[in-house]
Amino acid sequence: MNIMLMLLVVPLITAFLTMAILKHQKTVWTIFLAVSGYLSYALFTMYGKWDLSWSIELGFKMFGKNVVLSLINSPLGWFFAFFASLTTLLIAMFSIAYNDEKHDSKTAPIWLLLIFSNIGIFFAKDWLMFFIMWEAMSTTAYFIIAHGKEISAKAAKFYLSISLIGTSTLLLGIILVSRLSQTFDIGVSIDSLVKLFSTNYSAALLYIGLFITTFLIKSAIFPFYMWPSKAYAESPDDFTPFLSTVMSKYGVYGLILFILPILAKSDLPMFGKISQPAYMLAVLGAITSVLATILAIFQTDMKKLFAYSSVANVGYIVMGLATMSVVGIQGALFHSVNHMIFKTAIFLSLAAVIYRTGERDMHKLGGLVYKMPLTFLVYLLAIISAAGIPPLSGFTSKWLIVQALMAQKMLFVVVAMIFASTGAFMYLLRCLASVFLGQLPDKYKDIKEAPLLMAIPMTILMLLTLAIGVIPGIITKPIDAVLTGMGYNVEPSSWTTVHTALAKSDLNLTYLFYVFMVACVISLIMYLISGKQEKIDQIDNYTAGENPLEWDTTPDRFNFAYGFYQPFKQMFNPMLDLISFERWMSSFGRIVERASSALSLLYTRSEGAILMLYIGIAILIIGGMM
Amino acid sequence: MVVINIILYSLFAILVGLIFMGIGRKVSARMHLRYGPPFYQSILDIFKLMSRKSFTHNFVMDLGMVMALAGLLGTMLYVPIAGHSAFISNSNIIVIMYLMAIGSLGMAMAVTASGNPNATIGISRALTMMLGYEIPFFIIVLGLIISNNSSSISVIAASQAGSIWNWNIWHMPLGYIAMEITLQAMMGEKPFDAMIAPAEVASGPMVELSGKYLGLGLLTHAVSIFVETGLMVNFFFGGGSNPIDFVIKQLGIYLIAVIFDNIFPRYKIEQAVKFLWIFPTGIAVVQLLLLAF
Amino acid sequence: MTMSNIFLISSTSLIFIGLFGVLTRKNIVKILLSLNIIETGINLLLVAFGYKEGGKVPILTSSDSINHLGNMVDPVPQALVLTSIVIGLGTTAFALGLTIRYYKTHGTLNIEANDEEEVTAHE
Amino acid sequence: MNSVLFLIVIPLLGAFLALFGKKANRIVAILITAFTEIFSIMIYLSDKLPVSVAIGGWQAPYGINFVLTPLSVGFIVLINLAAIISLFIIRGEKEYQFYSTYLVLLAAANGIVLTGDIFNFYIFSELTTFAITALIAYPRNRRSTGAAIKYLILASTASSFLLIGIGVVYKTLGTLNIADIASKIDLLNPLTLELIIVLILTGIFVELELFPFNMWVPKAYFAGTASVNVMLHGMLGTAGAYIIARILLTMFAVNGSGMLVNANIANAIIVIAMLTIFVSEIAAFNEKKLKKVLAFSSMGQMGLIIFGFMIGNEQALTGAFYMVVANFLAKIILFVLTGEFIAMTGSDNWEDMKGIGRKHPVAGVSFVIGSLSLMGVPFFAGFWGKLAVIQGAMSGNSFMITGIVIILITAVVEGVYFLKISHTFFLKKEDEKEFNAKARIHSIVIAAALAVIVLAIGVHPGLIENNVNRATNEILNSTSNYVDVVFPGRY
Repeated sequence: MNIMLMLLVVPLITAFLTMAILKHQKTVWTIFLAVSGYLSYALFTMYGKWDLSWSIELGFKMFGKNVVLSLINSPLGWFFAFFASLTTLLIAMFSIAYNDEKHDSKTAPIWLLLIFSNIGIFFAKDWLMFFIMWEAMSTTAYFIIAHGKEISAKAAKFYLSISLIGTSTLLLGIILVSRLSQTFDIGVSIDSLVKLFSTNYSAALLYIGLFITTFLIKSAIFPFYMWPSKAYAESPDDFTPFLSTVMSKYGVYGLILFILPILAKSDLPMFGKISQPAYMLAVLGAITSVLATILAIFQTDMKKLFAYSSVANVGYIVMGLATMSVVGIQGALFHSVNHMIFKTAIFLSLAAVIYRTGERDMHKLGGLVYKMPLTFLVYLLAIISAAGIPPLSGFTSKWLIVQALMAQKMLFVVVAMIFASTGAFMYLLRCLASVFLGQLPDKYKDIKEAPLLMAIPMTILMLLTLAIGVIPGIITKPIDAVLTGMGYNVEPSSWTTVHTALAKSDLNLTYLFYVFMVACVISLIMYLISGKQEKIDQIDNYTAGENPLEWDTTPDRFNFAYGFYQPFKQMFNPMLDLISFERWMSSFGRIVERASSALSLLYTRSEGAILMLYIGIAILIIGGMM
Repeated sequence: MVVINIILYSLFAILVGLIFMGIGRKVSARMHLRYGPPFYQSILDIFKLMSRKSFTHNFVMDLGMVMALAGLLGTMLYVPIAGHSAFISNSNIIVIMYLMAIGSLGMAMAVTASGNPNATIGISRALTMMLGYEIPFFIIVLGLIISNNSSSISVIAASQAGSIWNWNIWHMPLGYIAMEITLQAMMGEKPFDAMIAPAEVASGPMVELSGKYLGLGLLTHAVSIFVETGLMVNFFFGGGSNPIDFVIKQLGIYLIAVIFDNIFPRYKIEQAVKFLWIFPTGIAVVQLLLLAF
Repeated sequence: MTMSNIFLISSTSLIFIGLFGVLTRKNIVKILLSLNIIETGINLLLVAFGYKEGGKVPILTSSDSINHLGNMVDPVPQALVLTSIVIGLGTTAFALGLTIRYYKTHGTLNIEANDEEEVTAHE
Repeated sequence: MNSVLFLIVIPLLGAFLALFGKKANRIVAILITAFTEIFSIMIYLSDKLPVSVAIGGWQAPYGINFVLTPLSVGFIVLINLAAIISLFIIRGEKEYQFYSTYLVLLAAANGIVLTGDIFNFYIFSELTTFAITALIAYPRNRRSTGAAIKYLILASTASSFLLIGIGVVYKTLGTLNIADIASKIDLLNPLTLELIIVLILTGIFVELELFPFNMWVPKAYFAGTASVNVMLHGMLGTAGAYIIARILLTMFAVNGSGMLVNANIANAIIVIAMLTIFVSEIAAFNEKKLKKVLAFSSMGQMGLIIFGFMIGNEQALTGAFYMVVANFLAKIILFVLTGEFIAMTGSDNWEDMKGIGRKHPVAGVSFVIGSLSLMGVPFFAGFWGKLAVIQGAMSGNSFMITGIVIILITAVVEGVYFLKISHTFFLKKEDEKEFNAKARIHSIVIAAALAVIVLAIGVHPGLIENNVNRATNEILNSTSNYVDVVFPGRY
């Protein structure tokens, strides 16, 4: 059997299978793990075999031909699909432990359907396949986010309405483009759009605008940055990493697949070194990163905080793509993988915290490092990576993107990037300080470390981010294949060094790691040779030995966590009020609801039935006379 | 060989940093019409602190302090000292910017682990301040990178070699002014010292540190002074022809900062950020536009 | 003004009177009356369509009648009218029956008694 | 082929007999419907189509004739399928009135589709009006009586327009045979033609549930029981779709194009279709009564179908026919399940229906499949129809392009409310109380079977491709095809 087909069939069949045995949760999730394992393995074996394909002809005619749905193994698709399935594999392991009686979300079958569409999106060769899988993905995601909870359903509704707008624009775009090229093939449509850019600039801009809108919506780029904070926060805790890391990449994938080749091949008006549409994209990415960072800083709910952080990170990726240069795209692809790894690690460690404590508000937690040291360590390394601090993986990709932006002289975009990544320290540390450090509340005195099955994937992720940080070649080698597949001329990248377009700016990361290690050893020696330390209780020091319980309060009340950046927030309040798209969206929703009620009332009372009949006749008569 | 180099460079930086601190204290004292401690007082302090018994709350404190010092040392190793470097590298500015963050992160982690609200408030202010000064700092750096088409400090320093008139301070005076203000914030000197503010948050991050932790903290501070002034020298003062020249230039820059520290009152944190985002940033943007177009 | 024009004018005015009645009346019985007026108008209109000035009955009374076919009135509209009258009767009867039930359930003949959806659910 | 008369006569006979029957009524009705269904399938599969059957031996245009084309018999098959399903899900109705009127409805619906005579068409449509009014009024409570009388008044007013239109047609063309009219329609002067079209369209648009004509729809669906809803949707609605194809695209068509003869009116109809889609989807968005939501959605789908038909090119027609089938199947699923759900919870409000999907997962998933098909999500039948209609509309004029935008905007609204409702069934039940009634297994089986068909067509649209192509080709050359059947050799 064709391996491409197997990739689709296996999750599909198991989805229906698991639906039948949904009551046996552990079995279901184990099957889920097995499927993701199989997918990862199959994808691993597919590397380099760029001629694999599969297609089916449907008995449905469009453009005078029968419609053909086809899949192809392209380096780009493989790149995303492989790392997505690897992430899924790790999450799946976590999910087995997570979905016990209390946290049972019963979403495994739907999730398998989502994985099925996930594979379809990444390997689609024609627009119809792409659209089918895209819509399947949007819809299944709705059901997982909502997962039978009322509060989640509300958030999912928000996701759904924005997501459906995206599918609508995608459908319109696909139909327009396929009419233009008289086929659904993606490669052909790129060429025909390039041609259209030379003849009818504004039409072509409209066409790719429709696609870009869809991709921006799915990746939550400005002006659609607000849905993740709701959807990520309310989805099942073990699904949030998938939502944040894999699903936010669909838009990125779409941009690389379709928009970048068009912008690269077309003759477009320039702004500085790059074309205007690309610059617009970069600006959108910049606004997203800045805005999402600011919003993340002010969140009190940790899942919301990292939802915004995800948005900001996808903003970096889009900025990297918009440079249209080898280094930028390399950085963007690299950051996609990095984001998958470190954000999965973060969300999994938070899920472990929620699993143990059942609490999502950061200020109600604290001091968990005493009880969950491994989780803390995973979280720590993940945020170091997320903050882009060497020698962990996140640094390399951010560095590449910054270098590419500077080489293309996109000055204000790169400032936005730095702003966002500096702001990242603020929110990352806020969560660290509030959740893991500080005073442990009394009610969490008895909680335990995360179970083994959760600890394993978390540890793997931690090691992965370190390994990639030290040896970037693990990722840059496959990226070479992707870039070559996209038609860029790239030299084979080295295992240790990353290159940039600027003069004398290459960076050897392994060396950097060694240097940092030596520095660590020096400082460790200084620590060791100095005097002894004594371990004392936290309150012993700053309350000068007094017991807060004697003043009718508990020590955890001293945690400074709620208004962590209050002065800073006051600076931004006017701006946040001004740009609250969320409020605009909900007021729009209310308008629709009111219109709906009014129309419904019209039908309920139906007094004017005859009058409406006459109005209809009038419309017909007037229409006929026009 | 490289390892020995690294150790020597580290010790050098620590030493220089500590002596600078001592000199700074002396200068401040003279400005206050006091006599002041001797210039090597900081070194003595270190020895005293390191040998004392100290209190810790959990392993995060130890980890954090070690990380902080290691991060700053690592950063220092990437800063070329008058063209010399512990090992062959391109001394990339972006690397330095991000490596410095390890120090902040380690320090932040260590002190928030203590659970003292004053320390946490201090950290929250410090990070806010960081966002404040990184923007003008990076815009200045960007100007340098654009004009040299390289993000390597060595290249930037080498481009100013030769006559004193090749120094960037003459080519981009606005950038220098912005950098001077920003540097004040980077070093946490007045008027930008809201995070340690002894009167409000009892010296903020340092409140719970004792003995060797405070010692490590002082060492970190010393190295950070070396790094920050070293960057300034490389950026605007030609990088120095030999290490002595380099250190003297550094000292000059540090003393300017100390003098400002002594004559200004303190900004509130949001005022500081606003100030940083308006004046130095504005000046730096003007400089950047002049360079780019 | 020929007869056929008189028929046309009177039938259209009947139809419009009926349409106006349906639109403006609130009482169901009055609405049904208006519907009947429309129907009468339509029937008249249909007959008028088949009307021929001085035409004969379309019945072959003798073998001679074959020669005067062109002079006969069109029989089809009359057949239509008959059917339409029957349907109209059916409508009216059925509607009046419903009206009785409406009065029982609503206690009024006003068509604007619109609170009927508040009763409990039925499958 | 005179036996085709059985399709009408036997139900009518049954309707008469049902007046005397007591307990056997339901069985008799099922047997009769099964007979008509099997008989129509046999006709559809036989190779005698298309054929014109003269009733009583008088040839058209003088006698009354039935025209059996693949299109009309295909619709008969669908209508009878809906009829038989509606009988299976009957819950409380036991009295003879119900079965009698039901059989009249069946005969009339079959008659509407089969007849080749416009006056007969009028009679049959009046007959369906009576029958459906009676069925709506059947529960005899406040709600159903009000809905019934309002529907009756509206429908009677509208049908009088239809009758006037028929009169004018006869006056000007001297014939009542649809084929005859179709072949002579070019002879009329434009003003008369417009008058005729407006009059006749007014008559049929009320049954087509198009926007300004459809004030009765939510009330009627809301008042009817589940089986009456299936009849309203599956029999009347499907017959309505046939009426568009036959009256608009055959009788009033430009020869050989499948387009309405008067382009202005065609645009006006597209505007009306767009209004219908827009108004109905918006109205459904905040509606709490599940039956009304489905009624609004029915209106919207009807708007979409007529939009597809009015575009008139092959692509759009194919899409419209796919949509007819998909809408037929999917909406029946929803109505069947809605009946069960309302009986189970004792509430019309979908917000009260929490926990049903957890108790009956098959029912819940079938409902989801039905909703997704109506939304036009891939893997479900509705998608192909929507895709083809939009694709077809792209080559149309600016009205049609606007239509696409409206369809896509309303698709968002539609998706939100449908998935919102579908998900509600999977929420946890708030109280531990048992449901009022048990869900009946056969209803769920019917829904699940239809859901499987929807899924199958969605995955492999080739399943019904031949049938749809037959219908499309017939409409594309509608006039000549149709006239050729009735008057061989006229074209």
